[in-house]
Amino acid sequence: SAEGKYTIGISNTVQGNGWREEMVCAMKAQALASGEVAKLNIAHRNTDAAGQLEDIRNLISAKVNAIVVNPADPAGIKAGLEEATKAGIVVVAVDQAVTEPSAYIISNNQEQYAYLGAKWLFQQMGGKGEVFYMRGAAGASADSDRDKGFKKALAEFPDVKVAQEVFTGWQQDQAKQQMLSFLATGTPINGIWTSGIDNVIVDALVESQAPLVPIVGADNAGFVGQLSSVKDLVGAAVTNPGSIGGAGVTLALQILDGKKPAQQTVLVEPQLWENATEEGKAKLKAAADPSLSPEWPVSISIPDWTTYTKEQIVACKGPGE
Amino acid sequence: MSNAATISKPVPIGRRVKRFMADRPLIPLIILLVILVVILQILRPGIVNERWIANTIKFAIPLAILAGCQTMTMLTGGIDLSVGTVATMSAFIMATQVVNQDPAVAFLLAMMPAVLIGLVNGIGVGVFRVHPLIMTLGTSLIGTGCLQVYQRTVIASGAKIPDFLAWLGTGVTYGFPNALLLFVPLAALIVFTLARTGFGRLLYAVGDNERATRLSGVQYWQVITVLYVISSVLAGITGLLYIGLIKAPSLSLAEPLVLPSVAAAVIGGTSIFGGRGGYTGTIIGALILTVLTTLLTILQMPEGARRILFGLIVLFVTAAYLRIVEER
Amino acid sequence: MTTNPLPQSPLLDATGVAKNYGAVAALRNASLSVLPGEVHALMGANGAGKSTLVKILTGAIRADAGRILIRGEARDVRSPAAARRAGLLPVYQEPSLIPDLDVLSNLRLTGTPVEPFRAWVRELGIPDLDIRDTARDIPLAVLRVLDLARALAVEPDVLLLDEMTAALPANLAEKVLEVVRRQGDSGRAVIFISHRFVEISALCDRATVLRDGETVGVVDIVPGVEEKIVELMLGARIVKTHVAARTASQNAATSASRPRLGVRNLRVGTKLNDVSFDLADGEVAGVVALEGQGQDELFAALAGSIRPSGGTIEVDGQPVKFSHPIDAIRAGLAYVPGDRAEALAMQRSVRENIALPFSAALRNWGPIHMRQERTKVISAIERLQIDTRAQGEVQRLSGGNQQKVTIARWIAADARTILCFDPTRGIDVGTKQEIYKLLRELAGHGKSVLFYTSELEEVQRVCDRVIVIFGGRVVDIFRVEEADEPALMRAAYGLPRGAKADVGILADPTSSSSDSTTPGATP
Amino acid sequence: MNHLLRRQGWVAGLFALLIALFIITKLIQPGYGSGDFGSLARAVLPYAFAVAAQTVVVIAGGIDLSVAAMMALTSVTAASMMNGASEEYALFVVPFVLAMGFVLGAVNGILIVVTRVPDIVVTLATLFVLQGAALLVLDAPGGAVAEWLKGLISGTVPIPGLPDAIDAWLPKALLVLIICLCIIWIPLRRSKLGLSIYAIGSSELAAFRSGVPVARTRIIAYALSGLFAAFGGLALTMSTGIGAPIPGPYLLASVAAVVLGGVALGGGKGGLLGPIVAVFVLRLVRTDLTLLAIDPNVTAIIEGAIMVAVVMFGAFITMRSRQS
Ligand SMILES: Nc1ncnc2c1ncn2[C@@H]1O[C@H](COP(=O)(O)OP(=O)(O)OP(=O)(O)O)[C@@H](O)[C@H]1O
Ligand SMILES: Nc1ncnc2c1ncn2[C@@H]1O[C@H](COP(=O)(O)OP(=O)(O)OP(=O)(O)O)[C@@H](O)[C@H]1O
Ligand SMILES: [Mg+2]
Ligand SMILES: [Mg+2]
Repeated sequence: SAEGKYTIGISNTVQGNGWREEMVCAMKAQALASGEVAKLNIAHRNTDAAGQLEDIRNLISAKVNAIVVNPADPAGIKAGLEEATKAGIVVVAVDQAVTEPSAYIISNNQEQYAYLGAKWLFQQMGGKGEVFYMRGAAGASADSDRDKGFKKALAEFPDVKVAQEVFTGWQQDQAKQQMLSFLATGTPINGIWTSGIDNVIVDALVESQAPLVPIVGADNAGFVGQLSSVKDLVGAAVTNPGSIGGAGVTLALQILDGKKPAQQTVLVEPQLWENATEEGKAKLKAAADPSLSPEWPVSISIPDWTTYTKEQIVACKGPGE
Repeated sequence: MSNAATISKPVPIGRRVKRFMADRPLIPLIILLVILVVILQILRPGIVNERWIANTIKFAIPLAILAGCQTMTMLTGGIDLSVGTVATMSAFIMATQVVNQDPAVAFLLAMMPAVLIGLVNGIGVGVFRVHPLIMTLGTSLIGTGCLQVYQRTVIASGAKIPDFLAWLGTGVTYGFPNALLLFVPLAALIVFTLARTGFGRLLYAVGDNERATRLSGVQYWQVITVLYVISSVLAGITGLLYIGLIKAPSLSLAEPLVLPSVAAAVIGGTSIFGGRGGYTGTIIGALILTVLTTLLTILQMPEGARRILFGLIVLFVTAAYLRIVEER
Repeated sequence: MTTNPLPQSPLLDATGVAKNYGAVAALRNASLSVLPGEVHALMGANGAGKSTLVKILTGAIRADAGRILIRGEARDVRSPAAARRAGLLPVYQEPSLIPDLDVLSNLRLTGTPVEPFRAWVRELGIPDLDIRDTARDIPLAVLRVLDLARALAVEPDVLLLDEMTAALPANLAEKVLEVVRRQGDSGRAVIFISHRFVEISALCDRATVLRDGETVGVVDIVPGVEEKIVELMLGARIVKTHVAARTASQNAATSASRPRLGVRNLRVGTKLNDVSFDLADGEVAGVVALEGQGQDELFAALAGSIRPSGGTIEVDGQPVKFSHPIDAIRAGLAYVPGDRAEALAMQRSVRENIALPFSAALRNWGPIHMRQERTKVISAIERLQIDTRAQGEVQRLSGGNQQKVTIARWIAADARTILCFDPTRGIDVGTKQEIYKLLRELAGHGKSVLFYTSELEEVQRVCDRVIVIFGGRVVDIFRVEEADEPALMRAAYGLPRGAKADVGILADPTSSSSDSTTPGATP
Repeated sequence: MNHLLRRQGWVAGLFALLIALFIITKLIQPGYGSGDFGSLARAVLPYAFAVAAQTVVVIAGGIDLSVAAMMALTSVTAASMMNGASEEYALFVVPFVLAMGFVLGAVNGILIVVTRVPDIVVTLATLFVLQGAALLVLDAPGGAVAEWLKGLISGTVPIPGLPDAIDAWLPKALLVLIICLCIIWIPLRRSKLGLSIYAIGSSELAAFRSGVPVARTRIIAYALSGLFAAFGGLALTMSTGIGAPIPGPYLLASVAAVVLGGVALGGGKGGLLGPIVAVFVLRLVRTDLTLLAIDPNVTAIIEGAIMVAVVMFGAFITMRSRQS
């Protein structure tokens, strides 16, 4: 199926994480579904901004038509993106913004992500009480963006206090151990905000028979399932679709076909699905997908932006595979 | 004649205490563990209760088993950095295969990569004499790659944690974590193997002086191959236990345990250069690290300061322990 | 043999030196006083503390107590570098060249002048040294000589030689003795440690005797002083049972039709060209050779450590092929290497070291029968009278006791044939006697022993036959009654039987080194 | 002699491999040119310094697990110091950061010497400490870098008298690398200090007995490692324009390249050239895998397999040569 005309390069710097794997699969599936792509050239490994610069430059050497990149750091890869644009390559950043002005951005709004969830949580808590704040990886730019959103919501609820702030490193075992240790201290809390490491936290609460306080997580399949199945659990999943990768490919193809978007930046606003109201429950039910790997976000497609089927993204095959 | 003279001399009490501890290296380690627990109790009164102890043990066990892999390989002067990958692989394969397969079949499938990687490690180190650090690093890269390829084929089928593993990993009976049912026999077996079997003797001897063992008729490659296979199988079992504990299969599940497992073995008094050490110390080392992690989680301080403190404490503990044990 | 009666002030004067390793007192009250121009022997049984004293004097370890005066001044020798500055240069019992550096870099590292070094190396009997060779690739004996040459090249005031000659073949040992003698003559001092009385009496002026970490006497070396030294060394443990030279009547007259071990035209690379001999049950066969004549390869091939490139080895008449020492061990051939560091797991206990062969085979990897093992090990320990005070770790035993452990292992394993490579290297007289007795006893029980020795006088005491190897070939096989030292020496040099040749100061002490130049005179 | 030949043979083999890879690259991507080579040089820069840092301590018989964390700390320090500061201020920042690396490296060495804890454990502990310190300096990626520093590693050096076609193949990054390494390594290699570093790696006991100040030499080796790591941290900041507190994948890469470069992990053997060539080889393999558009998940397998295969091959050769 090499009838497509474009070669698209992809650069991603986190490997082995469900969200990022879904993103890459969405890119592949969208490239296949579009029928416009002859070949994907994927640089996908664990590395830092300098390593991503290397990958981007390798993609420039490989003479791709467009590069879709999930930046390791917004500013750190500026030089590489600039070089790519100069070489006539269309650059699209997904998931996070970049500082290079010539690049197009289609991104999840991380600050809004945190704000939305935190605000809902604090409302559930009745505007007062103690919250356990489980962040992502210290020093990661997505984490600091989310921190901004969380702090913004916190400022709106002066009676909500942070009982404890921990970095989970986006690692499940660490998060679970932290939760259990915290529970053992007997400190009363009224809510838990997590940066997407959510299902193990629910497990920890259930296993230690601790009171189920309201909890906010991401739209990972496991957590979304728990929101419907675990008795007495009140919580909300904030969408953070990994399928943004597919949207990035679509945007790149549009630009290559000469349809430039009005602005350089397109933000995908997160949604919140909670199980406190009937309306929310219905949304959750519709979204739940127990057949997916629990680490995969359930929002496997983005309306208007992706055209592949569930089978295609799950198959995770790109053009020519 | 001469030793009678040395013994009859009055020895100052401090020296005597030190010598007593030096002869029983476990005692200072246990004291250290108790000190950490006391600090924890002072910082958060009431934290040290039955539930906390059960939780601590639950998390210490997987670490202790992996640290057992390190202990045994370190005795021969090696190290096994592939344990994290192996544990992750068997956990992931178990969780994804059990969806469609009989649990026994899934178990066999899950242990297969463990045996394979152990075999490759063993042959690389034992036959080709590749440095263990490099060999196990290489196989762990390869294993991770394979796991990622595999992962794509099972996205559609999803994953499930077998009830038995969940029971073993998280369950508590009469206040005792069920994981002890697996760990106690396993630990006893490791201790016995090291102290009272020919294979255990050979591990120490090979790590001490390989040429000497060769002249005594020991075939290095056999010892090393069996060792790395055992290490891998233990890592695989840890993976199954760990998935029961965490209940969320991911592609980096057990990786965070690798460096701590090395640290636990070293804190427990096993020499990284081979020939010296034992498993009981390692178990305490794993407990110390687990308690330390809790302690640092409880403390309200910036993440940076927390890591600095962790590093300093690990260094201090190891140094103090060495001081005590070497004071003879 | 000039004793030095002048009341000179000592160059080096150590008193009350003590050193404890935990419960083991390596030195308790050692003293040593060395005058300029003398070669001073430091003697003592294995484990008496000689090496420890040398290490303290040269800053390699710190003493717990004691006072060290150098030229009358109190000096605190904190490190080998400080000792070097104070004019004290040691050659330790173990080679101390950096294994991965070439010889030249080793010289630069210690700031040793190259030309004098080369001159000394030639003088010491190694004409063809390439100083670009990596130390690791150089044979042990040569390394020892290089160590000495390196020390000599900086013209130290006091040279401390710890069993310098123990690992040397006779030809190199002689050169060393000559050179050391001349050091004394030129007004410097040498502290000389050796267990060989011949060397002591040929070389030294006085001897300090240590026993159990204490100086028990200082004696002038005069003819006949050996008995006194032995008495001092051994104290209450004195052994009067000297094994006399063996006579033909004592030989186990074994002329079985089928030899225990048969070696036919054995070749190993370029080192061993054509060696054939038989070894019968109940026989001790000696091997005599100068350094590097192929004896190492012969033993290694018989032990299964290296593969021969030609010829056959027969055990009990059956041709065998060894690809690993385990094959040799299965065939009943056990190898005791000369270098104990090669044979022992130093951090493990005496028991584990002796029991090591028990667990070697795959089928013995299971649980150990502790009682059985203990009995076997203890009987081997008793048989060799190993001093097990520091048995927790073999590295804490003295050199001689370590050596005994290497042999005890095969006694415990009940090996039928023992290949001993210089087992008495660096062992005191008392222990040597025990080992001779042991080897004879083994032969008496029908075992066979192949015994390489660098000390020719041992041949008479132990062997039934002597195989002399030169240039990788068997040049002669003596029966013990024909094997007097001059005859063996001549054969070892490849000279035909009956030829008369002067082979150095040991063979003829009166004509010492008249024709050699003095390297000290070179610029 | 024999040994020397063997070692040089390994480096020569690596060079041959590198050239073969260049040819393969040219075959895969006929358009591969000087600009792409410049990219390679820039990609190599931080790795090369990490590898140099590791090489020094490995030769001295140790290992340094804190290399990547040290790079992160020096990188964030430089980036945060230069943030909002004048261009000239960077003239002060660069030596400051280098000195910081040197001193922190020395602290590593001092801890190893004083506590007598095995190096692998001490540097594991300092890995956490340095990482923590980096997070205290900057809790998220950020900072800035002086433009002239960025310019130092981008583009090529016009050398008068040389045709442009050749100039184009001399990227500044490569020259910076060569100069920085040579200035330190060549005098070191020739000095007694350099010999001492090899000596303690080869046999600590023998070195001590040869009068080498073992403790001081070890501390200096770690200090030099810290210095090289600081260069690496600066290189990171120079190429990305920011400082990131989370260490990149330089630790494992440095160990792998050291071994591929023919430096024995036991110490005492090898040089700096081999590991640096090995870094180029590893980066070029990465480039080729990207150019070939190989399934990204398979690339991890290939990289691991290459590492294992090459080292096994090396071990095999040594075994053969020892047998003959
Ligand atoms: N590092 C050590 N730890 C414990 N004990 C030691 C250590 N080094 C030496 N000893 C003990 O000190 C005593 C003296 O040892 P030393 O090596 O000085 O003897 P020696 O006279 O040189 O014997 P040999 O003739 O066998 O070489 C021995 O009993 C030995 O066991
Ligand atoms: N596995 C076993 N099988 C049979 N007997 C055993 C076993 N373990 C211990 N014993 C008994 O215990 C006794 C003491 O053995 P042990 O190994 O404890 O000796 P030890 O005093 O520790 O010796 P060492 O000093 O070598 O450590 C043995 O003699 C034996 O009778
Ligand atoms: Mg000695
Ligand atoms: Mg000794």
